Amino acid sequence: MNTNIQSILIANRGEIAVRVIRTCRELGIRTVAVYSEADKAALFTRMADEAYFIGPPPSSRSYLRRETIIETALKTACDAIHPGYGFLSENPEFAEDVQQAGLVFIGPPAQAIRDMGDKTKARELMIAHGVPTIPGTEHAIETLEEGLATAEEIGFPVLIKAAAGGGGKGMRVIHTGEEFEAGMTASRNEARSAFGDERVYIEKYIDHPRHIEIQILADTHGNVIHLGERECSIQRRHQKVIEESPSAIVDEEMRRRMGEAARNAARACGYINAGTVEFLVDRERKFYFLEMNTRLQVEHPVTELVYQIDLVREQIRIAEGKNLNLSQDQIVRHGHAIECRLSAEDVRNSFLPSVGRLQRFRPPVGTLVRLDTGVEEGDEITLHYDPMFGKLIVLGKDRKDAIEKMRYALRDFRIAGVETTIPFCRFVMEHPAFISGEFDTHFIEDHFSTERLTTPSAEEYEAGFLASALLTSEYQSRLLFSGDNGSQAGRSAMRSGWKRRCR
Amino acid sequence: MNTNIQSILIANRGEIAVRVIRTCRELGIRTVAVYSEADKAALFTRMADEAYFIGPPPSSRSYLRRETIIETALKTACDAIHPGYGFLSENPEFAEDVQQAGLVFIGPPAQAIRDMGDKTKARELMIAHGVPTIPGTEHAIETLEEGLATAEEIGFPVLIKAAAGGGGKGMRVIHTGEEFEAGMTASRNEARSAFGDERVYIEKYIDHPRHIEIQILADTHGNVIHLGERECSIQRRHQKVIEESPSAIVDEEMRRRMGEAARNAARACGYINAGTVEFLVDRERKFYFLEMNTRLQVEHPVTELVYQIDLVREQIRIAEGKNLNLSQDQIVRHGHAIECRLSAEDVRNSFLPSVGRLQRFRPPVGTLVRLDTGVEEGDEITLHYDPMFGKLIVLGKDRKDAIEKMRYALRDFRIAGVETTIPFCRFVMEHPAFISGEFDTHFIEDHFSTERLTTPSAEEYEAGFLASALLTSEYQSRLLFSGDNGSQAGRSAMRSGWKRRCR
Amino acid sequence: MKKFAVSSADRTSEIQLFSNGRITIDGKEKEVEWIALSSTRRVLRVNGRSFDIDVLSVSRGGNVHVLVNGFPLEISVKDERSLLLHQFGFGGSLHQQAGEVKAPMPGLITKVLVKPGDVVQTGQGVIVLEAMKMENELTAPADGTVKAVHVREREAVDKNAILIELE
Amino acid sequence: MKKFAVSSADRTSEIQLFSNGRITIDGKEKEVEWIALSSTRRVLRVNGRSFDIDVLSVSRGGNVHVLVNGFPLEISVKDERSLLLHQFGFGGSLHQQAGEVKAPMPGLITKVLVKPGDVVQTGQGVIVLEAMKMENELTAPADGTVKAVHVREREAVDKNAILIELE
Repeated sequence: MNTNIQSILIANRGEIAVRVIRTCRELGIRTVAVYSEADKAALFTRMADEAYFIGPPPSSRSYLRRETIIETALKTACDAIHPGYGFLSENPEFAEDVQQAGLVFIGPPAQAIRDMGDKTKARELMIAHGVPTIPGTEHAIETLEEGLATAEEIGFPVLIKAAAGGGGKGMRVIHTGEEFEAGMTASRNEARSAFGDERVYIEKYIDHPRHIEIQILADTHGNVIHLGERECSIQRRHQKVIEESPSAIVDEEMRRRMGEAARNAARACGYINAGTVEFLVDRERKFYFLEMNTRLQVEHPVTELVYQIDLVREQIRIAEGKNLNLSQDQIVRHGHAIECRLSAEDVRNSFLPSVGRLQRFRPPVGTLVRLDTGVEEGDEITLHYDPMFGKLIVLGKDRKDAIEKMRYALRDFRIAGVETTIPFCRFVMEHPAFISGEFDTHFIEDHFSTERLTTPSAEEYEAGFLASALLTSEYQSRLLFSGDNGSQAGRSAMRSGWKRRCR
Repeated sequence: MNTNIQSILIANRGEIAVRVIRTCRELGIRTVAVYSEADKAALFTRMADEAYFIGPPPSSRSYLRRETIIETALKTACDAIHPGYGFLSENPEFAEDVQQAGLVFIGPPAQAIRDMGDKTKARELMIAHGVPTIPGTEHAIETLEEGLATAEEIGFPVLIKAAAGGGGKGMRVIHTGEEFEAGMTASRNEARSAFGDERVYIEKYIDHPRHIEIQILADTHGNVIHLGERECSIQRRHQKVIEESPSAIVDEEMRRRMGEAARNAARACGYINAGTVEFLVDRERKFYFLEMNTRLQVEHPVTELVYQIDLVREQIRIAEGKNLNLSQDQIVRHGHAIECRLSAEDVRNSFLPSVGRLQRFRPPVGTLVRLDTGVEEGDEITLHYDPMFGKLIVLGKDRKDAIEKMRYALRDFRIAGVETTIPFCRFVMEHPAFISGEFDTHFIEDHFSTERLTTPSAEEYEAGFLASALLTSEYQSRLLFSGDNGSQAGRSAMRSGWKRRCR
Repeated sequence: MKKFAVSSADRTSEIQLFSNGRITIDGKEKEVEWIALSSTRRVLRVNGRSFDIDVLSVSRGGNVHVLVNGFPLEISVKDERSLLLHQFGFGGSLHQQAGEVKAPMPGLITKVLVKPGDVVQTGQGVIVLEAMKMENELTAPADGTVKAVHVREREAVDKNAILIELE
Repeated sequence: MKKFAVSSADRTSEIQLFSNGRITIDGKEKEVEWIALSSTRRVLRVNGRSFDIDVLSVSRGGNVHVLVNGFPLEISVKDERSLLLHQFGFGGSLHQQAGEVKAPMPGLITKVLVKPGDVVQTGQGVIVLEAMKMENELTAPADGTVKAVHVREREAVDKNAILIELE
């Protein structure tokens, strides 16, 4: 099982493909990219040692084509496949197919993906291994009496959820025993009419929780370590927007307990490689297992910066069958890292995707900034894939310092051609709740409105007006100049008066 | 003496002015830049809150004009002046004038600058405070017998230097007692004919030394701390080119001893603010005081990265009369940082300055890189000032990791319009002696020749040839297209055949 | 001296550029430096304060699109002559021959906004041409129907190339 | 089909571009993709391997200056026609009217290499014009003496502007 990986096919695109290629270059590993029609000029195809076309833009016809990707890996003599995140990364059949083709899958065993992908199975495993889960019924409840007894056992507030359902149908928060009967009856009626099944589950309702997750690494020799937490509570519609490490509310003792729980979660499913155990944290800082992501996370860079570790490098070492480099007590955290996800979305217009060509793309220079991106100036952002085009990550001495650095990095970023979430990220970095560390997953609904976005100052407006007049005047001179007559007039106009100051 | 600085005039230009402005922005301090005619569009003038013209390009008529600079600071209601490095930073009269004008000088007391600027005085102070200096005579030697006795006392090899001289005249390395008489006689003859003064000094000759320096911080309350060492042995004509922290040869014990020596050096001259004590280190890792730089160093960022400290912020705090934030035992080092100085010099042509417009300037993106620079694409590099236009700094987990990151950051940098030292930096990062850590100040003479610079591979040449043919063909089509006839032919050529692949 | 009426969504100003270099905005004189870093990047220094200007587009019709310190601003600029022409309904049609849209400079077609058969009105955007890193929206010189589109997106065109024919 | 003789300081090759998209270098066929990121940035993919191409200048005389993966290469490209013309001594003078140097495209003068009174030879560089972010060295169309220089450095010029007169 001890192999030496020399060539990796990256079954992904965009910033994460670029990210994986960077580590491979440092390790001297040859990289093979695969790309769809829409990505033929994309940065990751240019950075890879080789790049091959695999199909038209829709993922189903390119990045999700398991056989084509495996065939390409075999044809180009790769040893291994790195799936990135999304696409095929949490597809157990793909993990199996890769291995059956004699290739190394840089990720967990198929069975671990399968177990953690099944919410009921995952919950059972967690309970069996002492990982705290949200208190609730394990089986569907059919009578009112059973429901009330359970709710009282769990303690209010509770959440009633339709057993059959999804999409919030039949879901109801109940705060006291008096509300219970009416609430459960209403839920069951809704569930029956929506799904033809009136059974419900009851679980503890976590009001305004924080979302905090633990990074783990597990090797093939039974060693499992954790690399502290990532605070991911700034979310929009359950999509993380801003992440940081460490969390403002996690102290050493809580980190140790959450870390132990995450290591147990990994052991519970026989996990190998890099993974993330997500928790909800309530206002008393009690934490409950939410789910496990059996792959590299989008937000892995904040952990890399504060622990000075390269998670992709560790993934590759683990896939090679090597022992973990570090034991739990050798791990040292240093400083504070924040990541802002940059998406082509119109913050002023309900975060609708914004497509177009990046007429300008000038990242900030000078501060210690890490920019993980899949695009450059001139690139097109299309509707085919995720609107996230990059991640801006800063490392500060402490949380305050990191916030200041992020603020200026965002301010110095110049993008034109698409709308981006940068104005929103600036809003967060300047909001007292974020700065104080007192926030939860409801941050956006509680605090954000488009009127609070920073707008240009009066001086900036005035500068824009002056610049526009000067540009128009220049433009007119050029027009004159290009005409058949007036050429001399145009030229002398460009040389005289305020124009002289331009040189 | 406890002030609160709200506005700082930066009496400098280029990358260090930009560097100081960055910290001021984070602290909410208003910045005022001053600029010469040659710098009117320079990045630092644009980043400052305000910028004022002070004279024509020659430094003597702009950046060295003490009264004009102080007047500008007063006129614009600044509280303090930051001198950067070079220019007026080690000019004791300027430090005095600034204070007499009622402004804060962000740097050491004038007397400390004066004492450490006088080599004899500095040596006396060091000896008096137990800081190791290069063993040698304190007074000029007039007879052969005295000379031989001294040389035997010091131990061979020794260096004979003309008391009156400079420029290597009369300088001679003597390895054994047998060579001494002939050597000293020759030195004295040379000294007499060159300076009319045959007196010589004798000191220990440090063969192939390393140059290692210690960063110190001292506040107005008598607290002095050190922030470890910087290895600066990669030098060209006594100019540092590449620096790193920590040094490959300094262990904790040596760091402690060098740090103590540096703190004593600072105390010896009543030092306040940030300063650097430079040492020569011999092959037995014995270290000797070389000189003290009474200002921020060019290479300060490597210390900032490994100690996660902002030295400019500390300078400002100290100038405000505040206590140091940290005591010596709270200081934690983390990782390994390397800095490459980027200069507009032609490595293949004796490092001659190369001037011109930066037709391309595209820094590397993606790795955790800090680029301290005063230029952007389109800027002009002139002969008026130092050819160094920026510094590329990386932070790695360890030395090996930092070298790998630097290698790729250099490889990904795109510059055209001037020749730069990037090819030289790439050479160093790939050289076995540098990688092993076994090198000294003679690295360049011992190892470098222009034939060893990386050249394009055969595949890269072939790609260049193919690209040139394709570009020429495109160019011809455009020419045809713009002609009065042939327009349709041109357009259809652009649509057919291999051109179609461009879209 | 040139006089401009400058406006954005919610504010308006009058700017005068004098041939001796003086500049006023709403009658107040400003000490202005205007520095070109490249064809699309400028620095405007007003009384010692610098503003970072990215020029995104400057159109024939007096629409300027810039980033000021990174903030996008769309600004309309009218000079006395265009104000006058506008009153008489000559708007954008001055230099364009009715019936066709030509490339005013060499560049790259980044967007084609119409297709044959489309009905267009005077001043309606029909094509976007990128030149010198700026996007320029070209407009229909007259009311009509699109007869032919001679270019497609990502095609490089030369100055005066006929891009679109109207009838 | 176009045939080019391509050379740098120490090596030379023959490249054929066929109208059906095939490309050969020294007779060997290559699978080539040629992608424009902008007017000055290209990607060349040869048999699956990508090369980062920055176009610095392409001159009328067949001199191409590029960065390949950051390495500067100056390459001379001659097609059959220019090889033929070269033999008969027509070199660079084909499109330039003898007696003057005009701007072949709008741009910015970045260097003036001669002054009035200088004696120049056919093909000698006299001025550098930057356009679309590329530098173009313009050459003397005939032997002669510089009579007048109509532009100075950092001046913007339009297409066909007369830059230098010779006599």
